[in-house]
Amino acid sequence: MSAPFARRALTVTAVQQLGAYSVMRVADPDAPEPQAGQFSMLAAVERWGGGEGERPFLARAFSIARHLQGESHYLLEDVGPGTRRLCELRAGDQLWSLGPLGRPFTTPAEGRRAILLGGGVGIAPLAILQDTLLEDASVLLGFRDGERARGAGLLRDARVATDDGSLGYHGLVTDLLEQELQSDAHAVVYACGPAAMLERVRSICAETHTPAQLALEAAMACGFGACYGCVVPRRGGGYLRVCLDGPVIDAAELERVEEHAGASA
Amino acid sequence: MSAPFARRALTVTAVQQLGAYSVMRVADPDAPEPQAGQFSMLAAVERWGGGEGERPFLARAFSIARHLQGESHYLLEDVGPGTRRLCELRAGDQLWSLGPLGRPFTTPAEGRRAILLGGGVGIAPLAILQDTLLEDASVLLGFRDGERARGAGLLRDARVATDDGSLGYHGLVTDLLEQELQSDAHAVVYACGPAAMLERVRSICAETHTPAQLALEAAMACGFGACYGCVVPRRGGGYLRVCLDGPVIDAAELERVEEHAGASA
Amino acid sequence: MTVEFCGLTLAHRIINGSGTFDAIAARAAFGEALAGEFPFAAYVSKTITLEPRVGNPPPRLWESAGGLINSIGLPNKGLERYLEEDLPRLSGLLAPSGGSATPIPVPLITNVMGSSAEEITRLLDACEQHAQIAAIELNVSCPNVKTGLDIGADPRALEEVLRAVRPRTSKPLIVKLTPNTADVAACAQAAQAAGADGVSLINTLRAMALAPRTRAGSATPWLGGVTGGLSGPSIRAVALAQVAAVAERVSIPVVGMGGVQSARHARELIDVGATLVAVGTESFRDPAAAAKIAAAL
Amino acid sequence: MTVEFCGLTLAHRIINGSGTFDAIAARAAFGEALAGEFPFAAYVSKTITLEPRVGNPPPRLWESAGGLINSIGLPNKGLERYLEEDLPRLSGLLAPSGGSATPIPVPLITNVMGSSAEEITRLLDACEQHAQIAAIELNVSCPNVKTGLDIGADPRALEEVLRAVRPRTSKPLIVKLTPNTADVAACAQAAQAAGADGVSLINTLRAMALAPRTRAGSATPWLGGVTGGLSGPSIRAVALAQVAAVAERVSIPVVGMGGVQSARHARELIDVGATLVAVGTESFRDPAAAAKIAAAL
Ligand SMILES: Cc1cc2nc3c(=O)[nH]c(=O)nc-3n(C[C@H](O)[C@H](O)[C@H](O)COP(=O)(O)OP(=O)(O)OC[C@H]3O[C@@H](n4cnc5c(N)ncnc54)[C@H](O)[C@@H]3O)c2cc1C
Ligand SMILES: Cc1cc2nc3c(=O)[nH]c(=O)nc-3n(C[C@H](O)[C@H](O)[C@H](O)COP(=O)(O)OP(=O)(O)OC[C@H]3O[C@@H](n4cnc5c(N)ncnc54)[C@H](O)[C@@H]3O)c2cc1C
Ligand SMILES: Cc1cc2nc3c(=O)[nH]c(=O)nc-3n(C[C@H](O)[C@H](O)[C@H](O)COP(=O)(O)O)c2cc1C
Ligand SMILES: Cc1cc2nc3c(=O)[nH]c(=O)nc-3n(C[C@H](O)[C@H](O)[C@H](O)COP(=O)(O)O)c2cc1C
Ligand code: FES
Ligand code: FES
Repeated sequence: MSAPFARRALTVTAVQQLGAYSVMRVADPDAPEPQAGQFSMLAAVERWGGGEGERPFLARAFSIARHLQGESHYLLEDVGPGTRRLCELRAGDQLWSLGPLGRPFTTPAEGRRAILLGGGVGIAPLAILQDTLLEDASVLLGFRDGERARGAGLLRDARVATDDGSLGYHGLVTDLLEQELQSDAHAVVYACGPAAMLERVRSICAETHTPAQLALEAAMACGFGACYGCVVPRRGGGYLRVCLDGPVIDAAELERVEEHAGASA
Repeated sequence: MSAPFARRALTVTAVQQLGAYSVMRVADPDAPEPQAGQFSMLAAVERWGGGEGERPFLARAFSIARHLQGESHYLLEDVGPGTRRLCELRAGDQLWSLGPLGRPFTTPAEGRRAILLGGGVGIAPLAILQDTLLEDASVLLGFRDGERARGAGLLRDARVATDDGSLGYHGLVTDLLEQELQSDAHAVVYACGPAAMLERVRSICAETHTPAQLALEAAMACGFGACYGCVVPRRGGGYLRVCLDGPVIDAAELERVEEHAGASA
Repeated sequence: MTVEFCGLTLAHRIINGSGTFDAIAARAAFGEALAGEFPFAAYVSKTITLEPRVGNPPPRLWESAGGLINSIGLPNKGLERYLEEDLPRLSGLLAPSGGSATPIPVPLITNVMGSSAEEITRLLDACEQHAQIAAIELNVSCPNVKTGLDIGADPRALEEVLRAVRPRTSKPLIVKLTPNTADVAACAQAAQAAGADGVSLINTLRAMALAPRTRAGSATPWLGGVTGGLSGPSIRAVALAQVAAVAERVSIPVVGMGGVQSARHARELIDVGATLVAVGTESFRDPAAAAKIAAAL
Repeated sequence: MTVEFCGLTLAHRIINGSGTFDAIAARAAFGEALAGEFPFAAYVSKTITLEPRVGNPPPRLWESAGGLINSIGLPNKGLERYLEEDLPRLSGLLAPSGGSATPIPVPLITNVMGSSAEEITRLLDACEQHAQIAAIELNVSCPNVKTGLDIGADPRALEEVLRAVRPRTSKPLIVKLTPNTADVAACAQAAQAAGADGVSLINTLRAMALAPRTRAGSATPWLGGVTGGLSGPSIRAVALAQVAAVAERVSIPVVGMGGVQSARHARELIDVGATLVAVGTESFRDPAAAAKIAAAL
């Protein structure tokens, strides 16, 4: 189902700290059921602006991490004036929301085993994917440090890797992916995270002929195909709009995942 | 003593509702002792901006209503995005403050009896005037309605007039001034309030040859003579900068008090 | 309460700024029903050029104080595929006209750009064959191949180009002026003298942003296209001044735009002389902004 | 760590924008000690004209999204009284130059404006007699009496005026360009060709605001001067683009300004080619802004 054609003023119902991240819950009873991989454009109703550099001004894109009992959950990382303002909101505060938007993840071809691979705040869309489509998928999550690794609590049964070794495997989460693919190559990968991670996933999957669905990020002005601002190069020439042709894009459509196309690490 | 040459980040210590107004107290132990009639340029440290019309941006001028035990008191009325944001602040929040600025009230010539005349939020500088220089002055305060008239609590022993008759004298506070001057013409008037009120005070005082010190208002960008934005016409030609030549200006210097030169009613 | 503009009948005074609303993409995101309750009284296409363009490399966006800098680079399918593929999908749009009145058809205004009179001629000639195109908006913010300046920045050069191309179309011709000029009113007068049926302004202000420094290296431009165009609230007061200056000097209708976020802002442009008001950047923050403004006017 | 600019030695790279800091008023507000720890490395006067001007009727200010529109109207005492009364009060300013180094004298740059070569000649001739004036900044945003356009908006007209007046002063001559032009870099080149020692930009963008409607009457301009100039963060990206374009095309030093609020913003202007950076509107929000920026650079 498509998104209502207007931003909606919604109410924050709860905010919880999850290590370095916040989980914000927003009452959104009238929205169409979001699909895993879709996102919303969010902005605070009050005082959206007046931060660093007299920003934010535009709404910001956030993966819907979960949708339960009429509430959307978002996983937020404070990386700039927009996310900072959203992280300040408390239960009762008002939020503008437009969505759900974008092309979702799709179910794997018959017989292929799903691997969910997330990095940093990019783990968010994997939670709803695990909730709705792929309950039994293997889950591999990578984080920069221990504080961030507490974000793994958003999903069930995750194997965790950290860059600094403070939790789980000491190294890149893509090392774990390579191990998994060695043990059973008949898989399909669902990934979201920093650009460097996604590029590594893309190249591993290309080499092993493993299908992969990558949830990309890009700075967005609109989120619904109007501004042509959120593009990534398409294999073979031209550009894809991440908001409309993605955010979930088949890895085969990309030559490589460019620097600006991923989540913060 | 002159003001420190930088805005200072100060902490709000208390905010109290006083009818339609807020009284905000700000810890400012290191500031030079303000004189009655002086003002500060205030802005919230966080989220100054992002309100109506993507404002506020510049700091706003506020009379110092009182200065006790290292705390400055301000009387605030929510009339737009700047005052709205300041009225939102709570104890513990940070405030930028520049000041004290401007030419203060001066003591009356020997033998003259002082009358303090305030209208609306313009009563603020009369409180510190009563505290410091003119404890025994008569105080006449006018308000639009009963909610605003509760602001009279800022001063001691005030006679109140309201436009709608909900409290005290039903009519203009300048009617009370005329009565006072009839009973004893050897007076000096200290007035602050809406432009129409100040103009009436000016003309009454001109007719009765009563000296008057008027605390004017004007939209200000800087507050310290830099922008030349805050001008009012001077009798005899040219303009006065309200921030530097005022805000307290001898009524004799003005031909008339123009529309934009007063407080909100 | 319909509005007449260059011989077209519109449901209300609010249209979109070229390049700020993609009706086809919006129907993919918000559903086909949108076509029947279209937020704009006329639909202006993104700028169409003779040849297809992929647009500038990313990043294409930079958020500034109360505004947006874009360096999209006019990606489009090129004239031929626009006429063949897009035009059919843009028919049948309807705009509510307030209250219970029947909705009014949304005329299509095709925005075109060429870097010479010859190119513009070919664009106009092709559009002339399509009855579905109700009017032409000519984007003259195109750099002249010889001088590097926008062909619309100099009144004389603008008048010359317009005189050459004006006879090629029987449709209303609206000239989208560039704001990056010394005297936008003189440019509007030149357009009127050359036979334009209307003018629209303002386009974006030339602007730039540098990439946040990560290490002590030399500073690099953020935008793939190096410079971009500033839009949104931060240009609203400039737009108001330019629209006022233009409306004072021409008798043809004016489409005002630049930073409009509310009915009050739209009303101000109308007050200084605009017949229609276009909403651009604010539609990004809320796709229904134009509809809300039209309803509140 | 002093900086050379047009033969002057400055304590650092940060100066004030003309008309945005009144050193005499500031000493009244903040005390005489300010003269010994002056926030700017050079002090630029408000624009001085031959005859005294009272300036525009109020209101003179309008706050816009991330910016300020002013319509001050260049009030000043006129050349004669400026030289007689103000100049002596502006001697002896000292700027801290970082760390424990001894403070550096603050050179005075007198900003002048005239509406014809003859007027400018008289201004320069008079300044020439005063050794205390270290340099001249010529504000060419003055409307030409004949065309109504700024004399600085057209490269040819600008070059002609400058060639006529350049010989009249032996002091460094900085031309303050107008941003309301199609090609500011061409104007800068014209200034260089005519013998300017430096250029400064950007001045404010032409802008307008309407009075909030109180009743259903016709809309009226808010500003006493009808239109005004936009400054502050909302023009910063425009300033960056113009300064970059100018610095690419001239070899004389450039003073960059427009919306600078922080050392990062100043650094960006320097990165695209400015030698000095002026702080204007931000000084209104914090008079010590320039000092803080200079210290953090
Ligand atoms: C589909 C999608 C899903 C997303 N899901 C999530 C999520 O679930 N959780 C989450 O926390 N985040 C998510 N993001 C990322 C989130 O949208 C960004 O972190 C957010 O937009 C940053 O805004 P900001 O103001 O906090 O930071 P910004 O200051 O905007 O900084 C973010 C980055 O933008 C660049 N930048 C800096 N200044 C500017 C400027 N002035 N203009 C433009 N770019 C600038 C820099 O590269 C900087 O690192 C998602 C993004 C997309 C596209
Ligand atoms: C010396 C002095 C002392 C003062 N003391 C006090 C005090 O003690 N208490 C108090 O509450 N107030 C005081 N004021 C008034 C206070 O400064 C103003 O109410 C405040 O600046 C309003 O800001 P705002 O953003 O809330 O409202 P604004 O939106 O700025 O509205 C205020 C008025 O400004 C005009 N206006 C509207 N929009 C704009 C715009 N975009 N740009 C410019 N003008 C606009 C309108 O006339 C409007 O009514 C004082 C003012 C001065 C000069
Ligand atoms: C992302 C974006 C793309 C644009 N593309 C075009 C375009 O293709 N052709 C054109 O004439 N104007 C284009 N514009 C300019 C707008 O139509 C409009 O003139 C300008 O943005 C000012 O209005 P606003 O402040 O409401 O956005 C574009 C503006 C933006 C922000
Ligand atoms: C209130 C005000 C007054 C100004 N007066 C002058 C002036 O007299 N002469 C001049 O050349 N520029 C004048 N300017 C322009 C500034 O010097 C500067 O070019 C412009 O404001 C951009 O810088 P900013 O954004 O840092 O303010 C003035 C600007 C403001 C805001
Ligand atoms: S964010 Fe505007 S097109 Fe994708
Ligand atoms: S407020 Fe700037 S001069 Fe008075």
